[in-house]
Amino acid sequence: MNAPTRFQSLAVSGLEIRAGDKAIVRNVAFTLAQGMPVTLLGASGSGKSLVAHAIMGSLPAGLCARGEVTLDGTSLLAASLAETRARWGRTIVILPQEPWFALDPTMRIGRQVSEVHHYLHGRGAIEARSHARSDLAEVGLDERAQAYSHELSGGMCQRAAIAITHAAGALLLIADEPTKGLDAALRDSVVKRLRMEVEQGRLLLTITHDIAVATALGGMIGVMLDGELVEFGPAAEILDRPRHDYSRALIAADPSRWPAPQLPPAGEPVVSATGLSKRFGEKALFDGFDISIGRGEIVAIVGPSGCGKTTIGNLLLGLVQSDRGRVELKAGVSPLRFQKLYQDPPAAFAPRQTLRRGFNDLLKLHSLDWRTSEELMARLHLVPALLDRRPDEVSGGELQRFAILRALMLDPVFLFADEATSRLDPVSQKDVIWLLVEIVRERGLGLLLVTHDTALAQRVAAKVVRLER
Amino acid sequence: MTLADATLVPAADRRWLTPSRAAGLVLLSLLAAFALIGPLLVLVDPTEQDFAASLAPPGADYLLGADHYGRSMLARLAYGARLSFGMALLTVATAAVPGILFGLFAAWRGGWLERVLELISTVLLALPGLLLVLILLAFAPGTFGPLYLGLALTLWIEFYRVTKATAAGVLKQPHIEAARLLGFGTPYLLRSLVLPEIRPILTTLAAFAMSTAIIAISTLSAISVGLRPPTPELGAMIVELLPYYAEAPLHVLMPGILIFLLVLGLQLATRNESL
Amino acid sequence: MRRNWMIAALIGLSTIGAAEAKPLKVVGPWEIAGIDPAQSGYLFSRMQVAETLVSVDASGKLVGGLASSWSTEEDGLSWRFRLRDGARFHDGSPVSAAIVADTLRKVHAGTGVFSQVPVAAIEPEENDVVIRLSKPFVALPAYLVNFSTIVLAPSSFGASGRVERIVGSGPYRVKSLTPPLNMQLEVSPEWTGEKPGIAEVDYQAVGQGETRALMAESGEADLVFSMLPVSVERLKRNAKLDVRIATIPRTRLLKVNAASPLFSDIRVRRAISAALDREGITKVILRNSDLAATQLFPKALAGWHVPELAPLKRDLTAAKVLLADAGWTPGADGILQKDGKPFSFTLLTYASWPELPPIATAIQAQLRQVGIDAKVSVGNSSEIPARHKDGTLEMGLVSRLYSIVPDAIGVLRDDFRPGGSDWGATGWANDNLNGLIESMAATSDPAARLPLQRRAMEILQSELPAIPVTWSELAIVANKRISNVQVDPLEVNYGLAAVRWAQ
Amino acid sequence: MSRMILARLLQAGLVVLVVGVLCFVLVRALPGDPAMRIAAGRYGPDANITEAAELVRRELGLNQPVLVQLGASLGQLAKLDLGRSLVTGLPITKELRIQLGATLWLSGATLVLSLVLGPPLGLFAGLSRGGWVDRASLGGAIILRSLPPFVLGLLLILFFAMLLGLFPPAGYGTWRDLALPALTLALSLAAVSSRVTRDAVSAVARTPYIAFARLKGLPEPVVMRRHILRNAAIPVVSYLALQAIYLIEGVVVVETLFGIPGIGHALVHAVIARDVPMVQGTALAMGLLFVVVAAGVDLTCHWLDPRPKRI
Repeated sequence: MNAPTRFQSLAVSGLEIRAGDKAIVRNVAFTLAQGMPVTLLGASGSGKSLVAHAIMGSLPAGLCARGEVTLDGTSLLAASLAETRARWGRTIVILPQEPWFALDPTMRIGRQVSEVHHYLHGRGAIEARSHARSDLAEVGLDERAQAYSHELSGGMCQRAAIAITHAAGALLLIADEPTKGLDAALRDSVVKRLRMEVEQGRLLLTITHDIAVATALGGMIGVMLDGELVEFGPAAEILDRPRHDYSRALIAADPSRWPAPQLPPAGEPVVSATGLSKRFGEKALFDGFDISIGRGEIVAIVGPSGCGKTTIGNLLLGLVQSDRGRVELKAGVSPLRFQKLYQDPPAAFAPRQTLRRGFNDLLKLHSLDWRTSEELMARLHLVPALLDRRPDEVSGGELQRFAILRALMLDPVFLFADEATSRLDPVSQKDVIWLLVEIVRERGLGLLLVTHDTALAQRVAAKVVRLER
Repeated sequence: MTLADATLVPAADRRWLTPSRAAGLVLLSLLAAFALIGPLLVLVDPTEQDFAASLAPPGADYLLGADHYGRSMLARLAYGARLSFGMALLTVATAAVPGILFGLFAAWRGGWLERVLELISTVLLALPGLLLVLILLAFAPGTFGPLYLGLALTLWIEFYRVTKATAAGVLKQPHIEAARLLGFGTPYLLRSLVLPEIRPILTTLAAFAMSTAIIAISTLSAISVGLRPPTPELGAMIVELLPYYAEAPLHVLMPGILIFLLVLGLQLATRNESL
Repeated sequence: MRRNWMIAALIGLSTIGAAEAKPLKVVGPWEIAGIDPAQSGYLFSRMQVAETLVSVDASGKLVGGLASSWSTEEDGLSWRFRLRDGARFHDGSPVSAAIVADTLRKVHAGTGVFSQVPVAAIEPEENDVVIRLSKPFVALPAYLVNFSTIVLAPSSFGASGRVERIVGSGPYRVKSLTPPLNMQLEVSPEWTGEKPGIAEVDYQAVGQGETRALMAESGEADLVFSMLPVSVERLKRNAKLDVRIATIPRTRLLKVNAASPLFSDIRVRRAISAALDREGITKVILRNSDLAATQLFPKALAGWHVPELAPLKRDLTAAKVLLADAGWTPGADGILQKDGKPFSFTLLTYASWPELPPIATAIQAQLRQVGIDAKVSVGNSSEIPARHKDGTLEMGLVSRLYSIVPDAIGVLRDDFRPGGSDWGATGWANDNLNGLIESMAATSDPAARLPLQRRAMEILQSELPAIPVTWSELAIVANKRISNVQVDPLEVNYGLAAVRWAQ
Repeated sequence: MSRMILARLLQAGLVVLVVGVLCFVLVRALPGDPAMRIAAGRYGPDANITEAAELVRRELGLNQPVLVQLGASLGQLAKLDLGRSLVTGLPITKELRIQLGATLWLSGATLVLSLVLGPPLGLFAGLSRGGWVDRASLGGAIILRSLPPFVLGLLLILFFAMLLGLFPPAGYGTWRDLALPALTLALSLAAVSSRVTRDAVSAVARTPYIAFARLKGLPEPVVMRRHILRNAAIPVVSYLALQAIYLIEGVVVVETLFGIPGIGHALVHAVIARDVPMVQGTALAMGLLFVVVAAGVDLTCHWLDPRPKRI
């Protein structure tokens, strides 16, 4: 690769993003320098991704950015559309979130890398291909150049996306939620990769809600809340002595900092299973698996993605049939009292129904009273006004609490939380988990937590089961 | 690119009655009024001939002119609209109801039932639709029953296929599983959760199927196997008037304009702004 | 990329298309449905590919075809046809009397009109073909004009005896034949008569009348047959076109079942005739009110048209009186009733002739004015004969051609025989008429036949077993770049060989 | 892949069987005397049909028991012998060669034209959703869908043949003859395919992988050519195939209007004349064509979209 001059700094000051007359992001200012990566932390909806796209010049139609964004003295916001596009890839490149959606499903990975060499850098077909091979080799994917994205794992897709950004050659890298949807092990390897980028002299701006990522990357941290940068400073300082209330809450929301739950000893089993086996095609997920969850007990299953941990929960609920083994539910209890919380809250609600409509139907079906639900709503910090919205119009944390509300209406004895907080920001995650813990304590129901977050599992669960791939 | 901060952006206006929907509905109500009330208001017999007024232009005696037999175009258009729109509606309903039901059933139950339905629809698709219509028509030429049965028999497959494919996608989503865990029965799931998801694509399909049905009837008239004269039917009217295109182009176009307005109205009324 | 390729391909194709020499382009409505002479012989006869023994000239007079002359013995039973000298088929083989005799024997065993001739034997004798009859039949030469008697070379037939290709003896031979719509002809080197003016003819069948008119107007076709009445005026105004119109011996008539209780009363048939607005129908649908059929045959059919006959015309009052006399009284809904039964029936017609359904629609409205309820049913052309056969026919609107043999007696004899026929009377018989027709068949002197013909027409006019509605005309459009176009009202021969490119 | 081919072969076999039996049964079950119909089909409306029908009946053995006739018909079909047309007397294979050939030429030209017209228009409309191209193409599509094909055909003749004198109004033989009928059908087809393309393009253009293709620095024409077109083509191809089926059947009126000896025309005549072998032959040709087109679409989609399919 011909050595481009390194950038020294990216300066953002007075950045404001407006939708029509309304400023949805305000007063964002920070500086990003050589060897000093910046990580923007915040809940979803805090505006951190918009900041990334404002810098990139790729805000959605209808939004416009004002203020100053300068890269080594060049103003980025003042640039024309053509200038902005000319910068993409060559000067600034974005590492997309959920890269398995960001790769063209109909084109082989190798070609998606080599086309960058060909069209951006004007290299001939053969030369482009050999460059692409070395880009892929660098991220350990040289064997998979002929693969399509659906044939790659999440981590491999992430590495392929990194290879593409290498091929593009930009020295300002914006990583947009680079660990979203990845388990802990993959997360660590992605962070390691990002650190390498910094060491190679790239400027790095990372957008994340994962404090572990921010910790591992070091450099500077900015905390965003409701479209404002509420705190900005060196990572160590912010992580140790956060000044803003929200920063404090955010940092305290890291599972490793949670207090231990005080739960009474478990009662008799509500669900138990012995000798469970399940295969998908050629692959055996598990064989002879035993599990038992008692009243008032929290059991966690942890393991990397694809290990079959969700399948176990589904087996217990009877949503999937096992190849061998038996599941025993507590005798004399209605099957309706065994409920599930889903990984992706918006997908667990009918998209075209208001929440009120869904709840009305549920109450009518089981001849329940609105009053009980109103009390529960207050208990779950849910405002009644939210009921008139559709699932995509409330935040993920709120929606997951509605899901808990929905499950609690049926007075469950067992709740299966399937990665129920993996898509939530730390603060919401903590809210939801602690609500669940309190409910377990109050109602004595059995809770099965399926998660890839070992710290979380160890902190909350009485029993942690590890599954390997 | 999906923006995690989408909730920051003000929600799009989600009023049901968009301007285009409103325009479509107004247009459809006007057409419905013309087809339903028109024949009552126009006191002229649509089959009464007056050779002296052959191909009369629109004017005082005949508001919209007269056809080659001197029959009032206004009366024929009103009666024709009633018959054509009614028949198209009936045909599409006859095609859509079993198509959607079978589609839901196949997506829901799968198994041998789906395979049997799949087989039937494939063979029917491979069998020329024209052949079906012609053969059914041969049993009772010029009447309305076999015509609409034959059209429905070819049109239901599209509804079946689209419903099955869309419903299968919806049924795989977690919210269906969640609803089942919450104790909701199959009828509720299909009616309240699946149907609203597939409704937009089905209404668009139905709108086009309406025009397909009317055009098909006119096509059959063109090969002399449509409805028997002097029934006023829009498609057949176009065929009857076509030879006079050079003398009375407006007359030929009038039934076509009605069909166009119907399709336009349906399109506007069922248009999905977010798509 | 793709578009460039397309354009290149189109340009390439266009240069190929333009390089061809120009044949005479003839367009007509007739499809080539099978090449058996009984099916499409008329087309090969009209296009002068194959010949019959006898032909007609423009005035309808019989002239020589493959036979240069013919004669009959005193007894009228033995006929001798002398073949044209040097006549050869397109494959070079001579047209022999044996081949002709063979052909005629086969045709006589088939279903064509020739099978109605009382033939006893057909024998070749040197260069003559001798036909022996079982009883005198003066119209024999006229029957030999019919297309089903065209003579084809033995090489036309395949092993199974089917016609596999058309090898005739006319001035044009088949260059390529692509049923059902295309036929290309070229001048036959074997032809010894006057050389055709245009070397190649390209026939295209186009069923849609509007399209045929447009082909004439655009100059794409040189000669177009059978124009829709609505197009004729427009075409006449076109300076580049020459529109020729001939009245042809074809009458559209209502075939009524005189045996059915509805129509057995002659007063009812007359009332229906008086209810018809023939002038209106011809003016609006056929665009020529001269075509209103005041009697069975048009004026052009001299000897058969009887000017003295009281014309059939509209008279609603008379119609109503006749119906009332016959016992039909108006019911509450305006429909006539008798013995509690409404005057209601199905008017069957078919779409083989595009003008029939519109005429039926007009007749329906006109009958409704005198309280008769007719439901129009447009079906296949076989339905009327089928209903005729099983006796369930009530009324049919048909188009009857009287020049299947150039002598109208051929068709009359068939149509009004006892028991009726497919396109003639149903449930009606008149011994008087049959006697007249048989006498005509045996009378060779035209003058002696005239009174018989006149008498026959009087019977048909008063009895109305078939109610004439309209006569017909044939409109032909020729582009002015060709000349010498003739119109043959009998549609035996289009005289293409005489057509020349105009200067 | 081989499973897919096997499934298609199975389908083809099934189509042959079902079409064979169904055509025979249906056509025979129709009211009316088949001998009369065949006679009318052969000798035209001026002939003496009753007499001719008797000859036809004897010749074709129509007075045998129906089951015997069905057996004979299926036996013939099993030997891949389609027989001869009852009306024209020509071997069905010969008739089909001409008529299917004509229809294939017409359909091919139509498909090419509609591809030139529809998808590019849909592409523009999809890229500028709500813009004037989008609105105009929607209006155009509705107009084209509300016009019976013969009216559209006539309008095209009036414009291209009469006013401009570019193409002949009717005929069959050279590419010039195909221009107008193909355009008539192509416009109807393009009306739909432009809308499908528009929806597909606007859906694909909003996917994260297109956003990333832009953000990684590819110029817009490259994004369009290498990423948008291919992905948007997937639904367009599968939809077009279904439309192509309607096309093959929908041509009948256009064939009549433009004087093209096509298969739709042949089918209508065969049904009217109760020409069982011809009905079987044309229906089989259309059915098998459907299977071939469907297989072709499967292969194209498989090539366009390597993701595994359900089922």
